[in-house]
Amino acid sequence: MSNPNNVSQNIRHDLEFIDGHALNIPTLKVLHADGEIYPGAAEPDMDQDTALHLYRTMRFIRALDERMQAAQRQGRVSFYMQCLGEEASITASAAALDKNDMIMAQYREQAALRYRGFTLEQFMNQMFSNELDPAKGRQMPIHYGSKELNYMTISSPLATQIPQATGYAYGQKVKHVDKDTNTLSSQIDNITMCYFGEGAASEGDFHAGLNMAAVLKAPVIFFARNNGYAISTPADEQFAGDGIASRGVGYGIKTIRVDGTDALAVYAATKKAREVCTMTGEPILIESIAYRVGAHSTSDDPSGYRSKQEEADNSETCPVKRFEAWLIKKQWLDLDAENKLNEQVREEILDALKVAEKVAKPELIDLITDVYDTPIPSLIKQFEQLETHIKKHPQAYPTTSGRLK
Amino acid sequence: MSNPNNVSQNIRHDLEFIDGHALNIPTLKVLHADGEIYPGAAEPDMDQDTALHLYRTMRFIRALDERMQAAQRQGRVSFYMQCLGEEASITASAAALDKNDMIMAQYREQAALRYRGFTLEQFMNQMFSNELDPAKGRQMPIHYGSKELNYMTISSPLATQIPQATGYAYGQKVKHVDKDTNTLSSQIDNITMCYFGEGAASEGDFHAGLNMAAVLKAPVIFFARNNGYAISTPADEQFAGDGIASRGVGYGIKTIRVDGTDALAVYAATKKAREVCTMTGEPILIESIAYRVGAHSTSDDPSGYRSKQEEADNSETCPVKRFEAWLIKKQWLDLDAENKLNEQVREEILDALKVAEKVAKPELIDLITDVYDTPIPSLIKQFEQLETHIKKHPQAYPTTSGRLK
Amino acid sequence: MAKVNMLKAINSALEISMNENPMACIFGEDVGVFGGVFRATSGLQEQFGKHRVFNTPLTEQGILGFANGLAAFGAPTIAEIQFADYIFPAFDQIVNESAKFRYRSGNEFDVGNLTIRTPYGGGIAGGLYHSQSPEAYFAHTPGLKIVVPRNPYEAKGLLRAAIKDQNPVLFFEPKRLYRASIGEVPEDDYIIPLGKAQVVKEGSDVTLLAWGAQMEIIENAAKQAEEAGISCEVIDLRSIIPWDVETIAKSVTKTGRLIVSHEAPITNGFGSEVAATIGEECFLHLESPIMRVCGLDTPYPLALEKEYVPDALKVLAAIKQSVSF
Amino acid sequence: MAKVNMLKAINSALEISMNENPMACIFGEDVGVFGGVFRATSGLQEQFGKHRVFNTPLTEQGILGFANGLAAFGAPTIAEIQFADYIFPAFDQIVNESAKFRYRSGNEFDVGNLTIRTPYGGGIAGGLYHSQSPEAYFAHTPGLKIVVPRNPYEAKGLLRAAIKDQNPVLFFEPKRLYRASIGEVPEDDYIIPLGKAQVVKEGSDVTLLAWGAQMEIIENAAKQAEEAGISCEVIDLRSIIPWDVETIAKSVTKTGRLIVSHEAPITNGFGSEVAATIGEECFLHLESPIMRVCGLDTPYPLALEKEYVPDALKVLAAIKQSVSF
Ligand SMILES: Cc1ncc(C[n+]2csc(CCOP(=O)(O)OP(=O)(O)O)c2C)c(N)n1
Ligand SMILES: Cc1ncc(C[n+]2csc(CCOP(=O)(O)OP(=O)(O)O)c2C)c(N)n1
Ligand SMILES: [Mg+2]
Ligand SMILES: [Mg+2]
Repeated sequence: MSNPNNVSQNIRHDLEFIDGHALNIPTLKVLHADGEIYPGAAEPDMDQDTALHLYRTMRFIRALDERMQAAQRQGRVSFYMQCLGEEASITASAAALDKNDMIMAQYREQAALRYRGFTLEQFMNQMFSNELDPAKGRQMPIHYGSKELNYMTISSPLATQIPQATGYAYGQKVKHVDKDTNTLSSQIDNITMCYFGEGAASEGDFHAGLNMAAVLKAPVIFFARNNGYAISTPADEQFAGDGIASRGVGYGIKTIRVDGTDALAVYAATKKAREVCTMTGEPILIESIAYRVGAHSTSDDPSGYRSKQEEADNSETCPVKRFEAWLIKKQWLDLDAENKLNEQVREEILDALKVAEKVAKPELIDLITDVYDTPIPSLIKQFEQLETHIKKHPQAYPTTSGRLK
Repeated sequence: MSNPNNVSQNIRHDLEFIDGHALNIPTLKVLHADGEIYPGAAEPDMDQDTALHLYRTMRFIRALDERMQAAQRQGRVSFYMQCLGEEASITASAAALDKNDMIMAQYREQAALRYRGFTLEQFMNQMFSNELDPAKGRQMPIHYGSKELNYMTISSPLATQIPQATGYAYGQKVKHVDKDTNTLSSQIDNITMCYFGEGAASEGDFHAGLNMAAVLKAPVIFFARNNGYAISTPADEQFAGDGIASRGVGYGIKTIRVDGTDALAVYAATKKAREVCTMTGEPILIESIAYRVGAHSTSDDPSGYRSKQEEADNSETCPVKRFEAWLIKKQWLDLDAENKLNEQVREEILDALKVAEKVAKPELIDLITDVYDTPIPSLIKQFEQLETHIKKHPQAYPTTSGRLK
Repeated sequence: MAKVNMLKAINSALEISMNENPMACIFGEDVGVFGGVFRATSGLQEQFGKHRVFNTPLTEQGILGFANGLAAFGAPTIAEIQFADYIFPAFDQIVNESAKFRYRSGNEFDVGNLTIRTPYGGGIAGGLYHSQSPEAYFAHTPGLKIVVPRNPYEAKGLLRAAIKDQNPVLFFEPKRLYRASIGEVPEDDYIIPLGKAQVVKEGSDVTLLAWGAQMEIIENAAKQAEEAGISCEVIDLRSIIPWDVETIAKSVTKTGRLIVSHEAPITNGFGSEVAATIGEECFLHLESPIMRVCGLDTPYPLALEKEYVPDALKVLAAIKQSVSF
Repeated sequence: MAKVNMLKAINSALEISMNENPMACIFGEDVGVFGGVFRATSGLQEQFGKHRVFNTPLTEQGILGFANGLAAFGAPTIAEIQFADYIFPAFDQIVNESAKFRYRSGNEFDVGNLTIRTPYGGGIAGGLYHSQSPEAYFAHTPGLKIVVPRNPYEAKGLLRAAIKDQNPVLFFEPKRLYRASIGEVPEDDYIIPLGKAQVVKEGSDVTLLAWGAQMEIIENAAKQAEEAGISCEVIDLRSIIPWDVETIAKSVTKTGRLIVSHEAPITNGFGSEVAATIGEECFLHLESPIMRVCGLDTPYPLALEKEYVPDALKVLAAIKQSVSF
């Protein structure tokens, strides 16, 4: 395509439309539900430590999700979002990354963060927006972030992280540009992983992010979690193409669709994608297919828009059980021991919750910090007025008044 | 695709990416440069009147473009944009529509408006933003519009008309919904034609507009004019896929690419597209390939970003000459007579220009009309203050002061 | 006349509008089968079918682009943005397109049929992305009208007026009050004219001005002030654009004092326009500086929401400060 | 020290910034080979290569999304929006993302490295889509800084400060002055601190306040007023956020009168914030109402631009009205 219009050069003389579904995109499956590798599939190169860490992360998240869902029902936490059904999709893709790769997620990817070592206490402090939350209690539960773990703080507005991931990845490339010759001086060492839902992929930011990454060659993996729903909106009211994967060709981006309940397929595809990114500096699109088994969030009630039957039909293959079956086949796992471990985890979660909910809220000053690098004069003035007011009426602002000097 | 994730259901077990250029999209050509129909191509069903009207429109626009470009150089008009090289693309596509179809264009589609009967005087009044301009002299030259001719007034912000076209077309469909049964009660009679450049197609609004049209089934033709440049930005710094056409499959939209210098290919494809739209209520994507032979606008100087050689290489086939050759072959055209007619047109243009530039500017009141259906109180007050001020200093505001009562 | 909450009042206004014109459409994220995440469009798809009440793909700029086109076609167009915090991707379509559609075409085309409904404001532990009050962003944009109702009765009458009005109207719904605010609402159609403020309570010492959910706060403050012997005139602005300068100026001419209150950050909030205009209009009548009791110049917080919001206590403090100036 | 126009001054600030940090990048529509439609980035791609100075696809929301990401990575990030009128598709990325990036993460992440340059304002026969002054839309957004220079010297020093500042900064360039404004500009690096207004001319009867291209207008009006025996203090606000309340309040305390002028529509323009704040700060010192000489509440016109703009004659009329109040 070296012509100025940048299009392929074949010609035809009969009038025929290209069908809206001209690409029939297959789904990669590696691991059978019974724990066997499919004939024709290659078992990815995954060592036992990685496999167990992946497995335990999934089970941890499942326990956490269950507990926190219950805690919300009890009114102890204001809001929660489970990743039920998508554990393998998220954990296995995170496992295929380097720990210095940046992750820019949507919100349902707590498993990726856990895989990197986010502690139970850190989860809890964020959800209870207490003073130990490094984000100072400013966002709703589940909006985690960690500079140390290269996990960008979650932002509620959907899809905004997609072009941002392109920019971040571009930085990871420019780092290797020699300032004298203006050329890439070494291979790209780290990439950006960008997670988003099939709903978010309808936003204009999706289009901008993918197109820019393809044109500017930014080493980013776009990981579309197609879980069938955006709150109540089913995928067939969200798009009419063949999933999100069919869009890759529109941007000139190499693409693959994987079974998101198959940890090995996800792992293998992501590993390979990362390799291409670092070697060519180009983006990759992965579409992972896994049904959103739970509700959208604790504010949602799916019975208003989908049938129990559909839910049952689509949650047959449990991603955790399937991976477990493989581990057992490989004799890498002592299930009884793991179950005991998991019981312990469940107790730890409850204990941590009890601790975190009692920790004080952030201090008054954190109302105005971090708006700018240092508070601007008008904000300092506003703060002083507020402080004076609260000191006059300490009983009306019990959360903060006690700690004012 | 009746699964909740709305994806195709074939499976593979070997890890392979779909190539970023997996679709190799051909370009439809019907008319050879020598005026012959290509072997294997079908001559579209176009009667002599239509053909001549199409031809004369192209020649009129060429004359207008030339004159106005010159007028801008002389400082008589502030700004102009030619459609040099794209005459066939625009005129032939407009010719394939019903006159009650809505046209929502970008800005370089003056030929479509002319085809529908916009008069020389109307062009001039708009460009000189005088009081005879129905849009009351509020927009820069070439931002035409006509309710009578179903040509939506041009808006400078790029791509905004794309989702708007989807909405407008949806209205053309909802008109046929029976209010008692809530079902489509008759065939759709009119559709919307949406023109835009390959540059504008990078905007988020493009993504939103096409996806919504596909999902909500809006009868709109998306007509992408890929002319190789967005001001100075070449197509290969704009996108990395195979043109704009490769995106159709990402939305599940039937798509075709045509040679935009071939009036018959454009006409045939658009005619067929319109048929599909009215029958299925679904959108179609057409990508038309024609090089932007002239500068972006009179504010632009292409020598700063492309070579004379490239310009020469890509303006070899003149769309007007090619169509002319066909007309001559068909013995539908007396070239000498046409050339005389064209001379006359050129003179008329100059005369009309001289008239329009002397017509008064709109009156002061038009500063505040049409902001709302009726001016709101604050605006009336602002206007009265301004009027008083101008009456005190009439010499400082000569354009309007003379006509104040 | 039944006692209903604000959601029901809105739902009723929508139903009447859908029956009024067979071209009318309602759409947005999750507004279809589900009836919207707050259930304001509950039951409407069932009644009017999928062609006229429907989910859109998840794209606010698309929703508004589509809405502009549909309104230009001539259909009564009622678009929902799920949270006002998510209206910004549609900012260009609203500010550059909806607002300028009629003007730029010399009235050849217009989107006067457009109404944009969106829940706004804090008080639901929503943090910085589920609590914003963005009315001031739009108030700087000629061509738009902006309306904010304070209770169910007002919501129905104002929404009906917004839908019938032949200009694009932004209708901000105080989500904190969706279920909390309950009142008598006629089942039949009625209209409350846009652009007219309402004196909710007469008084003589100081004028309190707000709109939407903030009305409850200033009414509460006014009550407490009365107990301290200060007579407050309480006004609901109702329409942000056009706004009723006359009613406010008349009140301030009488009381000599004005306090404006909104949740949005103080800097360049709509309170600044009110203060600037009334400061000029009533210059010789002002007995103390016009005060603004507003959100701080920070994003909307979560843990410290109580500290952040312009509550009744802060309004009361301002009242006392104003009368003792 | 050479006499150069504003474009050259901006180009020089960009060149210094690119040399200062090998990660610094400049990008936007047509900024590459072509050097931008106004040529502000002329020669920079040649000097710093295609990786660091480049065209983007035509998507403002993409440019700002990309810019937020690159700035978060830590690279000095200089994004150009071709016309301020086209900044609205990027509104969400600026207002919901850039502005809140640091706050929402508790300073784990920030985009302090971001600078957004964009030409704004009228006077070039550009009509409603090539003339807007959107500073007030952003002034209502905590987390952003906003700067507007009035001449080449100021442009270079303020742009350098904006780029070095560790907060996202919007830098509005008065396009009417790009080539028209010529002045002495040091070739070396220097910085003009953000947040400080400048008293351009001292005076005693009335304070005139503006920023950017409007400075020329009020200076002109001040000259004419002097001839009529009225002494004007003329102030360039320079930074819209944070803004220098102290300097303005001090001046108004002295003169007792204030006139603010901007091209943007008057309603909820930044003039309203200035009037509201100074009305409160200087309540007891004001001898006449604060006046705003601004654009009308309409889209920016074309044929009647001369009538629309707040020209020197209108400012002069306001000065006379103010002093004779
Ligand atoms: C810009 C924006 N619009 C709307 C919302 C409200 N919202 C939150 S989640 C959601 C659905 C997202 O669906 P999807 O992207 O498929 O992710 P999933 O929840 O399925 O993981 C919506 C509409 C939002 N957060 N941001
Ligand atoms: C939202 C927006 N951004 C930028 C511009 C400035 N601009 C005007 S035309 C143009 C290039 C458009 O190129 P393309 O869409 O390919 O159309 P062509 O000019 O080639 O016909 C640009 C960047 C604009 N008008 N609107
Ligand atoms: Mg989903
Ligand atoms: Mg082009």
